[in-house]
Amino acid sequence: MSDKTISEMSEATATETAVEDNYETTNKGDYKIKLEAFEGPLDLLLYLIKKEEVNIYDIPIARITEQYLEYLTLMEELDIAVAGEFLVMAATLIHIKSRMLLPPDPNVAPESLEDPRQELVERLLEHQKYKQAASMLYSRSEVAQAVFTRAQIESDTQTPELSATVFDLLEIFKKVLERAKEQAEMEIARDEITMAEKMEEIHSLLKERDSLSIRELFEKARSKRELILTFLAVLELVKEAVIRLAQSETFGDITAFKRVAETRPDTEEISESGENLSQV
Amino acid sequence: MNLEELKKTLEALIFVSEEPLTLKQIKDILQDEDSDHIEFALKEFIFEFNGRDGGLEIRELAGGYRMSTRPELHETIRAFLKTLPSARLSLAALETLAVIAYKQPVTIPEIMEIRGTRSTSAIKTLLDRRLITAKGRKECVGRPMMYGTSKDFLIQFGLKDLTELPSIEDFEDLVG
Amino acid sequence: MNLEELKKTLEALIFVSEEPLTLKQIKDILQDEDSDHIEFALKEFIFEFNGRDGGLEIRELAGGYRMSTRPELHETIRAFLKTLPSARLSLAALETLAVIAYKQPVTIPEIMEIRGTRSTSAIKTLLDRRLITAKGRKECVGRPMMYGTSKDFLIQFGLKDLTELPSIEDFEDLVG
Repeated sequence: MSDKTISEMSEATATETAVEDNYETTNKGDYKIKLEAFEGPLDLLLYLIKKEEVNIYDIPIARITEQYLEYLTLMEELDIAVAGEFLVMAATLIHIKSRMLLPPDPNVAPESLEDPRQELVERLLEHQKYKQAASMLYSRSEVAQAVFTRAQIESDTQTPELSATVFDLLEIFKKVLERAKEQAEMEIARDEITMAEKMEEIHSLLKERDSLSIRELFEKARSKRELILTFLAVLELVKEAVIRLAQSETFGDITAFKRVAETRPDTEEISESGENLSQV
Repeated sequence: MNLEELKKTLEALIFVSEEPLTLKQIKDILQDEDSDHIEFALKEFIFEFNGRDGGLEIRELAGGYRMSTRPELHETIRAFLKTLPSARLSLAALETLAVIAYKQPVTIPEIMEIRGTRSTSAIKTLLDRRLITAKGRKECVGRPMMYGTSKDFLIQFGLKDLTELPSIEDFEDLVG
Repeated sequence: MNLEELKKTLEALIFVSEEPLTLKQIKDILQDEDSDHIEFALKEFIFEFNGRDGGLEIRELAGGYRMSTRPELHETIRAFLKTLPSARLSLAALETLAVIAYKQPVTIPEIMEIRGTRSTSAIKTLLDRRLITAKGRKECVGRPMMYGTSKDFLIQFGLKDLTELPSIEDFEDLVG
């Protein structure tokens, strides 16, 4: 991979690229941009290894751990949210460091001793490979973008294939569901009536006839909101002594009467509290 | 630009141009080139390109130059165009297909309920394209026909079976 | 069809096809022609067409053949079409794409493991750009979706097929 390609790449995605240069800057703003640039803990570690010019196969774990933790502190000072994976890596580094400090087990032959850094080094090398591969893909796409295909011709419009993917289907399905929800909300909004209107409605209904079934009133409500409004309007009318409510039997239908009308003697009068209404 | 470079450039420009490419357009792009030089190169390029007797030719059309296939090959080309999958699905059809894929088996009234619009012509398109198929009748008033996706749907979308359809949860992982 | 007619037909078909034209498509259209004869004519046609050193060339791409302009002419053509190169993928998206290209079919947790970080927004970008596609579900707990590269990936990165990608092991020596 040529250096040119990689440097072009950093230019192209400057804010996201783990930087190679000028880390010694003292400007906090610059620091912030660059620290946010680390894609993850592996990126940060690779940067530190490169900066300290240490051998990836023989990482001075104490030094690198110290530097790593310094960067995390710096990130916190700069109010950069430190993602969980950075902390997991910090714990891993500290664990490796402590294992390195332990004296080697005298019962194990020196050549079969496992290096505590082994697993981390493998992950770093693997990660590094994919960074190189990304760089290769980048240069390939640059070349591929330099060639052009013919303009649209007449036959094209007749031939386009079914180009939707399963992910498009899912996106479309989600949009349909959202639209259905919005539509339902809009319908409720359109029907919105005020409590005054509801009271007026009950009032005028009682002008036409002497009594009114409360259940009938509730059944007319087309939304939860209207149901509540109906309930409140009835209570308000009771309070204002415009109507009175009567129930012929417990759990039976409640009827509203105009105040002027005669109370039938055999019905139990319900007080204005409306407590019994909750049983309707 | 030497003559050969100029001819190459003309070939590429005529190829990518949406409309027949006019001499004026060519001169505008190649401002640094001598006008006579361009005209000479263009003549020579067309003479050579058409002289190859290949499948394509440069034709003068509507005051410009266009690359197109030779008329004697049109029968084969028409036959080829017919083998390509037919027209792209409209958004209405795609929406209907999405609802059917995720809600199957589902009836036309149920689809209407979700989409908020009539879907009958979209359903006809999907049936014609064999992307959906009837899945029996629903045991309710009117016993409406239920629809689901077909085997062709799976093939077309590269799915082994319906469980491979990405779910809303799969997607939540992605945005989360 | 004699060889010359066949070559002419191939030129016209490759030109007309919107997507890279595969050998299978060619053989399906030219059913009456001998398969070897077609392959021979195709090779000869490409050799001759590209040998002209004109402004166009035939390239093998995504399992088929496509006619396009020569890369060295890109500046003039871009100036003429007034197009901008499509937005570059971020480094995060490119790295994620690299992992998917080499490890496919691969799940999101597996990608995370290699990159050491969450890659969900990068995956969303790659799906939106149609560079990756669903490749079924992994038969393990939770049956997570698996991802792989698409045909558009091959086209946009100028690849004949996936085997044209350099081996991931080749990058190892560059480290350290």
